[in-house]
Amino acid sequence: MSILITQLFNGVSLGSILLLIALGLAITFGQMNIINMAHGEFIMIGAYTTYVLQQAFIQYLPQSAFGYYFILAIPVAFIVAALIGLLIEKSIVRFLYERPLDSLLATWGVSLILQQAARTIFGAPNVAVIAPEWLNGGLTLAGVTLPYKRLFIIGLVIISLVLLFIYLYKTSSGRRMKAVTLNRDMASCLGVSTRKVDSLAFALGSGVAGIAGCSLTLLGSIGPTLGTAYIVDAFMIVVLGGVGKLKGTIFAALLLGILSTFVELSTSATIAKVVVFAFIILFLQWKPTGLVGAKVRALD
Amino acid sequence: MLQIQELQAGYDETMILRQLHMEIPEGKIVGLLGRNGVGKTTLVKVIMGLLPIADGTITFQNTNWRKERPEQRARQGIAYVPQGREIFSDLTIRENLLLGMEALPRSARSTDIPREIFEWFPVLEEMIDRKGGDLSGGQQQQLAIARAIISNPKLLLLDEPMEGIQPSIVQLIQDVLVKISREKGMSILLIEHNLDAVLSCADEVYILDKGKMVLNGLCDEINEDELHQYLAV
Amino acid sequence: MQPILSCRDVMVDFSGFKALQGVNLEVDHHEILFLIGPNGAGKTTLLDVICGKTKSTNGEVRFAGEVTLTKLSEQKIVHHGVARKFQAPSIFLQLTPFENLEIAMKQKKGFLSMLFAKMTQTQEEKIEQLLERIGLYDVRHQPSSSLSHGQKQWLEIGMQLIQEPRLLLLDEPIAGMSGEERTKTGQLIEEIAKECSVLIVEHDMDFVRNFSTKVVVMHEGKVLCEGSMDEIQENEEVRNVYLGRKG
Amino acid sequence: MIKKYSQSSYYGLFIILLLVAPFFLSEFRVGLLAKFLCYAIIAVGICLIWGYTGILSLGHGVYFGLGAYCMAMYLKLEASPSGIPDFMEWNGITEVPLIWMIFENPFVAIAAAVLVPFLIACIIGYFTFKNRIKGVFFSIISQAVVVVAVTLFIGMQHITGGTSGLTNFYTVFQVPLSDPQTKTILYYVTVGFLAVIMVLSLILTKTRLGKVLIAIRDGENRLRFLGFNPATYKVFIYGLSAAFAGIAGALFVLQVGMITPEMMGIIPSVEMVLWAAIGGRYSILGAAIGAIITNSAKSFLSESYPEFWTFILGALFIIVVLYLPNGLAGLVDKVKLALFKKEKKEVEKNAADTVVS
Amino acid sequence: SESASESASGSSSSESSGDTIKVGILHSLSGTMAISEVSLRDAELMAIEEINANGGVLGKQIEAVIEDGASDWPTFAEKATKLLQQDKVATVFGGWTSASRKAMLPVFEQNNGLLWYPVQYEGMEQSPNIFYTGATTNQQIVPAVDWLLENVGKDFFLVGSDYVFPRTANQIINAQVKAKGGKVVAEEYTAMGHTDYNTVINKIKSAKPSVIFNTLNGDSNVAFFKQLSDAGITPDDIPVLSVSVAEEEIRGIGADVLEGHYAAWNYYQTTDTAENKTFVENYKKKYGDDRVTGDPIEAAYNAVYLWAAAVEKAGSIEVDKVKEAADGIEINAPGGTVKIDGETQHLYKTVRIGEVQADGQFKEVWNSDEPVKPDPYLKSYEWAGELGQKK
Ligand SMILES: Nc1ncnc2c1ncn2[C@@H]1O[C@H](COP(=O)(O)OP(=O)(O)OP(=O)(O)O)[C@@H](O)[C@H]1O
Ligand SMILES: Nc1ncnc2c1ncn2[C@@H]1O[C@H](COP(=O)(O)OP(=O)(O)OP(=O)(O)O)[C@@H](O)[C@H]1O
Ligand SMILES: NC(N)=O
Ligand SMILES: [Mg+2]
Ligand SMILES: [Mg+2]
Repeated sequence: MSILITQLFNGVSLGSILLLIALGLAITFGQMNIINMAHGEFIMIGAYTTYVLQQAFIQYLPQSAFGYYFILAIPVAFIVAALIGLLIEKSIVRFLYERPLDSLLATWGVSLILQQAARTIFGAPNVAVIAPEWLNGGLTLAGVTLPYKRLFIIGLVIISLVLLFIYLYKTSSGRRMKAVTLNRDMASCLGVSTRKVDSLAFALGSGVAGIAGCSLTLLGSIGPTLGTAYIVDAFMIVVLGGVGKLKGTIFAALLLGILSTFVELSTSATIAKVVVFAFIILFLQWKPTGLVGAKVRALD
Repeated sequence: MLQIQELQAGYDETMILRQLHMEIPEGKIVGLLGRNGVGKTTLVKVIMGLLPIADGTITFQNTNWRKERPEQRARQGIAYVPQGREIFSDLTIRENLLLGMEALPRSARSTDIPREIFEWFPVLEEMIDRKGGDLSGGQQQQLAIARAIISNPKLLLLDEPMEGIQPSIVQLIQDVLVKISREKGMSILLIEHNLDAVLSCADEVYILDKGKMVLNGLCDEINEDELHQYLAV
Repeated sequence: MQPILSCRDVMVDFSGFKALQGVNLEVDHHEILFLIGPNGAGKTTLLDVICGKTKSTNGEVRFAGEVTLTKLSEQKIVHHGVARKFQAPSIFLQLTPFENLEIAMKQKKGFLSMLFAKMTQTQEEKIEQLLERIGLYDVRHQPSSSLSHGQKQWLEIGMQLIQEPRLLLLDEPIAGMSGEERTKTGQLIEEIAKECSVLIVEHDMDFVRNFSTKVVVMHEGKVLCEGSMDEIQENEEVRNVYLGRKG
Repeated sequence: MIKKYSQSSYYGLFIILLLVAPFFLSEFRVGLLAKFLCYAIIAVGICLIWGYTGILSLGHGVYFGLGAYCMAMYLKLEASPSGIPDFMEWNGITEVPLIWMIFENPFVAIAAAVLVPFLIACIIGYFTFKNRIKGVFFSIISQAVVVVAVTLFIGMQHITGGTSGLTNFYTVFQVPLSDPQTKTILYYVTVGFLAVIMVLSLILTKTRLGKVLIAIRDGENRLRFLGFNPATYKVFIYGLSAAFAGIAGALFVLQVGMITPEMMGIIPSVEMVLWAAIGGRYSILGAAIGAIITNSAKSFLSESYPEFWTFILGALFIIVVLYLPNGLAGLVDKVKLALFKKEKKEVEKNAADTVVS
Repeated sequence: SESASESASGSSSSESSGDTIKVGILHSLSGTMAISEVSLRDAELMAIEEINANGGVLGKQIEAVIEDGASDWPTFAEKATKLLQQDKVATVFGGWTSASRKAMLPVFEQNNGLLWYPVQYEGMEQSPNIFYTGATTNQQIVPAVDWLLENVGKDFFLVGSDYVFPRTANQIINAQVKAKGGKVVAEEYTAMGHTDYNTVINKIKSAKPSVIFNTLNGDSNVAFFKQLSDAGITPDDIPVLSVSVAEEEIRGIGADVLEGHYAAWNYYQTTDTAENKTFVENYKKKYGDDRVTGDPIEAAYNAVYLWAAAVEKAGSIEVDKVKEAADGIEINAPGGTVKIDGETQHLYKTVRIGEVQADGQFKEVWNSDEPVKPDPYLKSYEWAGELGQKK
């Protein structure tokens, strides 16, 4: 029994991690239609930022302050990733809004460059981020241990989601963003500054990826190719949920997380992976526009 | 309000508009007529900034427009109802209308939609939270017009705004146009195929042919035979 | 004789919104039937149901007395001879007008037939004649993306004609056309009606008056009344909901 | 007429260059070129589905891999004196599994290298296209297929050789693979396949079917209302391009002597699309040349700058996409247009009336 | 001196000039395996530099031609071909994963080249064109299992990446554990790069093994150990013995979660020999104080010296002569004496089991006292019966 409860928690936890890595993509890809192959590299940037901050704390601040570096790392990772995202938007992505498929190719190039840059700056081997003491250990309830790190990530995801929801659906800035995606020319004819909106949205998506990277340091390795491990999953989730549908993204992430952990429990990681992806393929056959699919009246 | 001189513009290699002159006076409704494919839509796109000017000048309220982006022009006070409606199909009607106010300075934007819009287009109020894309053709067209006039522009560009709208509302829109142009001093460029409709509400007409203005005159004075001659196929 | 098209109690429900609430309509052979009605009355939706784009929640559409269209896929409906022009011009922008007509032409539309299809003399002549008729002969080898709105409308009508349909559905065919062209389109439609039936949705009353034999008025998802244009004009309710004071 | 002539002359020139290349290149370079020609075959298929039909497949690595594995199974059996491939022995397998046995016959293997990818693509295509899955949804599904295939191939190590794939072959038709002569023959076989596939594809695009494909790209729903069933067309063209990829895979194994699941993975699949994009997705010749140039650049850069080549390659992708939206073929067209225009002006001057139709 | 290595890349200098000897270095400098392999390149370059500083081999300077295998096995084959055919290198040092070795193997056999492969691996292989300077199974896994059975417990939980090395290794472990009265309670494989070990850990918890034998490779180790520690499993509960976690990997995982777990290798940075002191010192001086050495790094470094010694002995760089001369060559490596076994082309190596300390270094808890003779097919182990049959 406790195994199943643990496993359910694991599923939710995996789902929340998947959600976190997909969330940024839900903006750059889901909202802006940029097939951002460099999404994983923004996650990597977030992770390295956390590493750098940790080193800075170790070097320049007293031992007692170390525990707080991770709290600071979240906004810093967001900002660093957002700024690099901004730079890339201004220099490359900006020219590709009318050509979503080309964005795939260009961002592929970006991802190659960012990976190699990380390798040049930080060296090829992995670096380690040591979790602050207060994140070690876990909450034991009725014989089931819920690691604090996982609980922390779940919390972080919830906060990010709420903020994102408010931004997308309750602010005029979010509305402008959707308008620009739907019809760039018309939005600009109405007085919406498309360039500003684009930059902002891409920076936001990149920044959220940075947060994901920051939290992934708690669980896995930090190396130049960190992002490649997550990119496919992120796309799957956004698409399975229904492109442009934040709610769908949430459902999809949780569904995949839980499905994957439970299949793995009774089989193996390999079979779980096959089952999950086969499920995605079959599900989309049944609901071609995803969990929360859009029905549009237009002919094409 | 708007002056166009020696304008040349078109798509990539092909120039559609050549040596075009035009003037839209303040507070007047100017009708623009011309057969299919003569470049009417091209002209408004150039005015709006969606297409580049190859040569010539466009002056709006004494500022010369060259490379201004559409949003900059919109904020200076022009609004556009494109041919083909171009509403945001995935946004609700409310959101579409709120976006119409983007051209206003931040302080002047409200989160409420002015009553008069709903008085003119009651259907929009009924369907306020439905997706723009779910509307029927004519409903979308009404939305496109409402979205343009909501920002109280100084100059309104209308590219075949009556297309697909039921007769009773066509009349209503004509009345509305006349009213806002009189009351608010709004200048209006109206592209229409229906000669009667143009003559009944415009102050002045232009006729475009082969990229040039071939006829221009006040509605009361213009020679209808000549008009028909240019509009014949 | 059976009517070419008969709709019985057609209903459409868009997740709660009842766009059609039991439409009954018949189109006779070689008839030009005009469908008018306020914006949002459900005219386009009805055409969508007939050509298979939208599935009806209820009711039946029978074609030529024998086929039930509501059960067929879009392309099967076309094979039975129902052609449809959409409200917004939808042509293949990357192909030239000539090529647009070439693939729209009445022919076997299976995969292998297309692979081995050869352009015959007669076919070519037919296409070129039609291009003349719709005034696109001069631009027949330019990409259709560079056509103006009106030209696109013409091309789309042409694409329907070349299919030699038995029933032609036209949704606002003259939108965006100037006076002379409207007349020409009207004449074209009259000519077509010699070979097939036409169901037209239109808001231009002059046009309706000039070319209609019978008019059906729809309102709020139902047929409100039908008759000749003169009769319709006299109908108080139609004036209220649709025509307005001038009508 | 003029245009037609010049198009076939480009193709002819390309093939002739390939035919004489071995006389100017070292053995190693010819081997590399042969590998790139396999890639070019894939790129032609990508051009058909993406450029012409508008289907972006991010999973063609799977079909390439299937073709390659079919061929490799035959080669591996021929290279296993005990009858049991070495990796099976390491996995404690004492009997050749049934699925391997059929590949003992080279002709079965060759046929399978074409048919297996074709059929699998048709099955996947049939369901997805019938269910009207389009655009990026299709692309993502194709990626999911990649993940499933790669995971299965890695996971079923005892049958597939796992991550290491199949390698260490010695002979094909009892002829030693490492022989320079065999290599030369294989090179020309590859050129032959590429030439035939390119010409076939070109002809295909000139038929009315080719126009239907473009129409599908433009607006496939519209096509339904003209009486077409776009799904049939898409299934076929998708299957065809998968068959091309399968052929490429089989030839690849002969040239390179190995295939691994990694080769059918996401990264190679995306790269395949890149080749077509760089060469020009709307041009068959362009796509083929794109594959050759991109891979030559990759090889050359990684040899010359082993530490920095990914920077340069990445930058190259970006520059091509930003400045050459239609790839190299687009660039050529632009240049031609510029030249042609000059000519036209002169013609106008001389008041000559040449109507180019 | 900056020397050969810097100017060493590319086919641009493909003409073999009279006073240098070209050797190839072929590791992944990009892609997922770069994490591990870049350090091997560094170690090899350092060895070359040292040898050159001491006058080179046969009086000639060694010139390294560096190629990037890009973590892609066919690329390894391509670059190996290029090095042999185009650059005509005397030998190649390269590879990490068994898959990359298997990809290169036919190339070296067909071109009669020479490859020095520096990483511990699964055995069951003996190419005439490869020298294996890392451990084979009887120099790492087999003694580690014996040690665990004796000192830790009898219930084994096997976790591995899904490829040939872990799979083959686990077959051996299964046979050995069974023969010696232990039990393998479960066996789990995850794909390379797998990052979520929650479920595996859950399975471990319910299987309650006495030891986890870890053959995970690469990134996965980080995720595995971090999540294991989060789940509250300490080395006191269930110790993990790894065979692919060296000092370099510890740096990327964080010593905090590894402290108390074990690894089996032939060399540690802390191995106490005079040669190692200089080796570590030089390595840090050259590449930075924060860098660490480790078993594969040492094996890569040794490979260059062994080749140089064989060339000197043969008086030639010709492959056949070098191979012949290599038999019995012995050097004092940082990890102790190693000797080439001419028959198998593997090395005699000392086996060491270490425990991770808080500083990320190993404390040796057991060693084999003397170099162990390599036995890639485990012919000398009775329990290996079926496994060792081949060849
Ligand atoms: N994107 C384009 N690229 C090239 N040429 C174009 C493009 N759009 C329109 N044209 C050409 O420009 C000319 C003018 O088109 P425009 O749309 O301005 O005409 P219009 O007067 O608005 O006609 P209509 O009344 O039919 O809307 C047409 O001949 C058309 O073929
Ligand atoms: N997919 C949909 N989802 C929800 N409502 C829809 C959908 N499609 C149409 N409707 C609604 O159904 C009603 C009928 O629309 P329809 O397009 O048939 O009207 P119409 O008679 O063609 O109008 P018009 O003359 O303006 O073209 C409209 O109120 C429209 O908003
Ligand atoms: N030989 C290895 N560790 O793959
Ligand atoms: Mg127009
Ligand atoms: Mg309608």
